[in-house]
Amino acid sequence: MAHSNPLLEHRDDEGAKIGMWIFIFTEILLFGGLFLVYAVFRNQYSEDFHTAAFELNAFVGTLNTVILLCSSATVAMSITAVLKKDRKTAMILLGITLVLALVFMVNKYFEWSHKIHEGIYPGSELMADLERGELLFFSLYYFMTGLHALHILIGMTILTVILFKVRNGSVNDDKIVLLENGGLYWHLVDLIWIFLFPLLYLIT
Amino acid sequence: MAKLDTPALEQSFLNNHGKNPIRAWLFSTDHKRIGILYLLSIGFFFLVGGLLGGLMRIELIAPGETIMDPQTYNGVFTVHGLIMIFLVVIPGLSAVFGNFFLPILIGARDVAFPKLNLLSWWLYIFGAILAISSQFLGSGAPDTGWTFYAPYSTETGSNVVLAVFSAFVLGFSSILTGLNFIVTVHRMRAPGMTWFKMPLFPWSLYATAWIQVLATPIVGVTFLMIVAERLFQIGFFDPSLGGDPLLYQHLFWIYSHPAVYIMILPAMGVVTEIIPTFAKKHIFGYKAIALSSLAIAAVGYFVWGHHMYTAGMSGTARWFFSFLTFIVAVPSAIKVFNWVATMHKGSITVRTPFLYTLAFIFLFMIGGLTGLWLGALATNVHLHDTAFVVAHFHYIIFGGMGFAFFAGLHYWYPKMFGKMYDEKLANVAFVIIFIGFNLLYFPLFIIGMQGMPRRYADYLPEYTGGHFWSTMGAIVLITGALLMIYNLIIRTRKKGTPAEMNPWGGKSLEWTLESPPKEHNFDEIPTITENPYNY
Amino acid sequence: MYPITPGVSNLAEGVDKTFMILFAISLFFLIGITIVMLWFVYKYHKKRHPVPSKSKGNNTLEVIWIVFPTIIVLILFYYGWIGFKPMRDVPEGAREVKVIGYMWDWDFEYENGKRSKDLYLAKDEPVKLNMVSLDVIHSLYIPAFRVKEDVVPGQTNFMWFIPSQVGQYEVLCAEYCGLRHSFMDAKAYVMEPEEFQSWLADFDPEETEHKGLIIVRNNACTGCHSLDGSKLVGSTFKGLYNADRNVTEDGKQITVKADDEYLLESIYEPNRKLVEGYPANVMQSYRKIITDEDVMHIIDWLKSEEMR
Amino acid sequence: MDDKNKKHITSYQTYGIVLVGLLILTFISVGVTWIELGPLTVTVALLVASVKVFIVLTYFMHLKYDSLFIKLMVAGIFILFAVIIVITFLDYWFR
Repeated sequence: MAHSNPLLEHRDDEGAKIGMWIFIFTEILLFGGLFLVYAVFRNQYSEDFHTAAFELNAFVGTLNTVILLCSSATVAMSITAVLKKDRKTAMILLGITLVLALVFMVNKYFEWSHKIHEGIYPGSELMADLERGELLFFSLYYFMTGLHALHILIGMTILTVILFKVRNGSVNDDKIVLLENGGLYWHLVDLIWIFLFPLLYLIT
Repeated sequence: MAKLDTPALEQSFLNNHGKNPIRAWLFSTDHKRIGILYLLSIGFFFLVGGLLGGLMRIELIAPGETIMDPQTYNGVFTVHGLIMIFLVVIPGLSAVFGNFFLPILIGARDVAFPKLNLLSWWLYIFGAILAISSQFLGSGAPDTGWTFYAPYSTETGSNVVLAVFSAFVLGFSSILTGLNFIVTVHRMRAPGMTWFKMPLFPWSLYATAWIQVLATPIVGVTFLMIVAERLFQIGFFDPSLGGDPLLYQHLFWIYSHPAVYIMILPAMGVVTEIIPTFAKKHIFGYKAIALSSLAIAAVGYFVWGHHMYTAGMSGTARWFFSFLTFIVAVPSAIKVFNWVATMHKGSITVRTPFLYTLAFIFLFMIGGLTGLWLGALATNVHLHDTAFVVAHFHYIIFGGMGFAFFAGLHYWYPKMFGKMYDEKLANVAFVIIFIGFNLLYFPLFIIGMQGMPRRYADYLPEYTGGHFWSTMGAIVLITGALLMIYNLIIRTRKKGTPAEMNPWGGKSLEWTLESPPKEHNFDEIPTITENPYNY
Repeated sequence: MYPITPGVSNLAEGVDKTFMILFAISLFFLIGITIVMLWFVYKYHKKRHPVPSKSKGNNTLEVIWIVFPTIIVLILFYYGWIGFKPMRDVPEGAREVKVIGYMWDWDFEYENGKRSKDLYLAKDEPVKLNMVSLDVIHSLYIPAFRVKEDVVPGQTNFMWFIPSQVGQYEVLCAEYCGLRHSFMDAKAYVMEPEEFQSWLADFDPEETEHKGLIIVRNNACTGCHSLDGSKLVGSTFKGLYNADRNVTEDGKQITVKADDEYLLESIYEPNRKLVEGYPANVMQSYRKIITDEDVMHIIDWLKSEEMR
Repeated sequence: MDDKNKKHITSYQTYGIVLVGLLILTFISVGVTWIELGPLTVTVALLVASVKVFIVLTYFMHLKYDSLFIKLMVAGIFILFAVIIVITFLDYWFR
C-alpha cells in the first residue's frame, strides 16, 4: 500500500516550469559571477582586452552564433510540432538541433586546438609573457567558453533523452512539460552565448 | 529507528511495511524520511565539528604548544569551519525541519519534487564524503580557513582542490533544496491558505530558499575559478598574473554573507512558531514578521562588503556597505520586539522548547548587538579579524541558529518520533548548555577587544585568562550537549512515553496529525480559513 | 569595566568614542529587553494569568519600533563613519614608511633606506605606512593605536596615525597567512622625536649588504630559514654550506653534503631531498622565481664568513 | 489545472520571423565593429545583445504567454545582477 499510493501522485506542469526557471536563474548567476570578473578586468585593462580580442577569429564566432540561434529556433519549433501531434516533424527538428549543436562543438574544438597550437593557453610559456590584461582575457576566454561548452554537452544529453521520449510517446501534446523545460535549458545556453559573443569576439 | 510498539507508530511513516529498511530509508522520497536522514547526518557532523572545536580549545588553554603543532591547528580550524558551515548550519534547520514540516504546515502531502529532494540529500552525502576525504587524500589537510582566501588558497601545498570542490557539490545540494521549497510554497498550499494565512516558519523558509537559489551559484563559480587557478594558472586572483585578490573576496562574500541569513532566517521562523504555542496568544504583528523575513533576505544580499572594510576597498564602498549593514539590523530588531510583545498578556507555560527559545532571544540579541559594533566602520578597524568576531559569529550561529535548532528539536521531537522525552533531564541539559555556551564564547569578546587576533595557534601571555575560561566553557558545553543527546536518543528509546497528538496545545496543522504522521500526512487535505495563531 | 587598554594614537579617540556609544546602547537594549521578557514570563505565567488576551498586534507600537531603531542605527552609522573618516585623510608632510609583509615577518623601510624588523616612531609626528606584500594577504594590526589594514599582494594599501605616547606596543598580523601566522609579530617603539632622529641617522647607506642576502630577503626566504642557527619551519642558513645533511630521497635515507649542486636542487626542487625533521610540501619550487645567476649569489653568500 | 488546456501554439512562421530577426541583429552587431566608434563599440554590441536576449526570452522561451509571476521573476534576476555589478564597482570605480 505504501508504494504507488494514489494520494501521493501529483502532477503540476506550471510548478515544473517554475522550478525550471528557478534553475535557469542559478545558471544565469553562475555565469553572472564570470561576467562580473570580466567586467572588473575589462575596466582595469581595457587596452589589453582590445588587443587580445583581435587574436580571436570573429568569423568562427559569428558562425557559431548563427548555428546556436538556428538550433534555438528548431527546438522551439519542435514544441509546436508536438502540440500539433506531428511526432515525425518534432523528431526531425530535435535531430537538427542536435546536429547543429555538434557542429558548434566541432567548431569550438578547432578554435581551441588552433589557439593551443599557437601556444596560447593558461599555464603556457607564451601566455606568461603576454601583457597581464591579455593573459586574463585569454584565461576568461577559455574559462567562459569552456563552461559554456560543458552546458552545450549537458543540453545535448537532455535533448537526446527527450528525442527518445517523443519517439515512444511519453512526451506528447498532453504531457509536453519535459520538452518545454529541455527547450528552456537550450535557450539558456543560447542566451549566455549571445552575451559571450560580443564580449569576447567583437570588442576589437 | 524507534520500536513500533504503538498503534500510531504502526500506521506512521516510520513503518517500513516489511521492506528492506536500508533501501526503504536511503531511497525514500518521503519528505519526512528525508528530513530524518538529514537530522541524523547533520547530527553526526555536528559532533565531528564539535570535537574538532574542542581540540582547538584544548590547544589554546595555555600559550605555547599544548597538544598540536601550528600546521595541525590550521588544518583543524579549517575543517571545523568547513564541516560546521557547509555540512551543519547551512543545511541545518531548513533541510531538517523544513523538509519534515514545510509540506505539513502548508497542508501538502509532500514537497513539489520529491525525487529531487532525495537527490539533494545524496548530493549532500557525496559532498560530505569529498569534504572528509580532502583531509586524508593528496598532499595534506587544507589549511586555508573555510574562507579559502586567495592567493593563499591558490599557493598552499595542501589539498584545497578537493575541499573547494566538495563545497561546490554541497552548494548544488543547497540550491536544489531551495528550488524545491520555493515551488512547494507557491504551488502546494492547501485550499484557502493565502500568503498571509501561511504559518511564519514557511515564510522564513521561503525567504531562505530565495537566498539559497540566488547566492549559491556565485560562490559555486568562484570555487571553480579557485580550482582552475590551481590546476591551470588562469590568474584571476593571482596578482603576479595581473589578477586581483580582492575580487575573490567580493565574489566569496556575495554568497557567504547571505549564507548567514540562510542559517539564521529559518531559526527565526522556528522561534516564531514556538512562542505563540507556549504563550497561548496570537503572534504579535504577523505581517511585520512575515515581511521582515523578506526584507532581511533582500537587503542582506547587498551587505557583503562589510567583511572587507580593512581589505583596501574604496572609501565609497566602505561607507555604503556600512550604511546597508545598519539598515539590515532594523528588520531583525522588529522580530525581537514582536516576539517579546507576543508574550505580553499571554498565558505562558515554560516547557523545554520555550526555555531554548528564551535563551535564543537573549543570545541572538548579544550576537546582533555586537554585530553593530562590527558594522560600524570605526570600531570595525579595531575589532576585525579578532576573537571578538569569533565570539559574535558563534553567538549568532550557535547561540542563534544552534539554540533554535535545539528548540525546534524539543518542540517537534514528539511529533517526529511519536515519543515523549524526559523533560526534567532535558531542562538540566539546557541549563548546562546555556552556562557552557556563555562561558565558552563571552571571554572571547573581551580578549578580542584587547587585540587577540583570530586563527592564532599561539598567543601572547596577556590573553591567557580569557582563553582558559573559554576552554572550561567548552568542556561544560560538550557535557551538556552529550547529556541532551543521551536523553533524546538512548533514554527516550528505552523509557519514552507515547506522545500525544498535540502535546503543547499548538494550533498549526502538524498538531492535527497523528504522532508520528502517516506517510501521506493528511487523509484529507484541510481547507484553511485563518492563520494558525488564533488562540 | 573598560576592558581594553587605552588607545595611544590620534585615531583612537574616534574609535573609542564610537565604542562607548555602542557599548551603552547595546547594554541598554540587552538588559532592557531581557528584563521585560523575563518579567512577562513571570507575570503572565499560566498560574497568574490563565486567560490570554486576544490581541493580534498594535500598529502604533509597530511603527514606533520600526522608526525608533532606524533612527538609532542611523546615528550609530554616523558615529562609526565619523570615527573612521580621519583614518583615510593623511595630513601633508606625514613621514612615509614602507612596510613589507611576507611569510612570516615584517620589514620596515625608512626614507633614508634604513630597514628594521621593528617599527620605530616619533611621538606626536604623523606617519604614513605604505604597505606591500611579497606573497599572500597579511594584515598590519597595532591594537594600541586602533589601526588595521590588510597588506595585499599586487596593490599598495596605506594607513596613517600619530602615536601619542612613548612606549613599546605590539604589531600583529591579523589576516590568516599560513603556518606561522600567529608568530608574525613585531614591536612598535614610540620615542621622543630627538631620540627617533638619532636612531634614524644611525645608518650608513654605503655599507652594502651581500647581494645573496638581499636576494634571500627579497624572496622572503628568511620567514622560514633563520640566519642565526635557530630552527624555524625550515632549516637555518647558518653554517649550511658544506654541512652534512641527512635526507630522504625516493624513500631512502642518505647523507649528502650541502654543496653547490645540492643547494641549487633544493631551491628548484625542494621536495626531492627532504632533510630529516622537516615536513614535505611546505616549500614551493623557486625555479621560475630565482634565476640561476641569483642562486649563485646566494651560494656565494652562504660561503661568506658571516654565514659559516 | 485549467491553464493546461489553453496552451498557446506558436506557429512555425512566427519562429521563422524571429530567427531571421535575430540573425539580422547578429550581422548588425558584427558590422558595427567595422565602423570606428571607439568606446561606443562595446555599448552598441551589448545593446544589440540585450535586444536579442529580450527577443529570445519573449518568443523562444514563451515568456509572452507565461504568468506574470514568471515574468517578474525573470526581470528580477536581471535587475539583481545589475545591482551586484554596480555595488561591486562602487569599490573599483572609486579606488
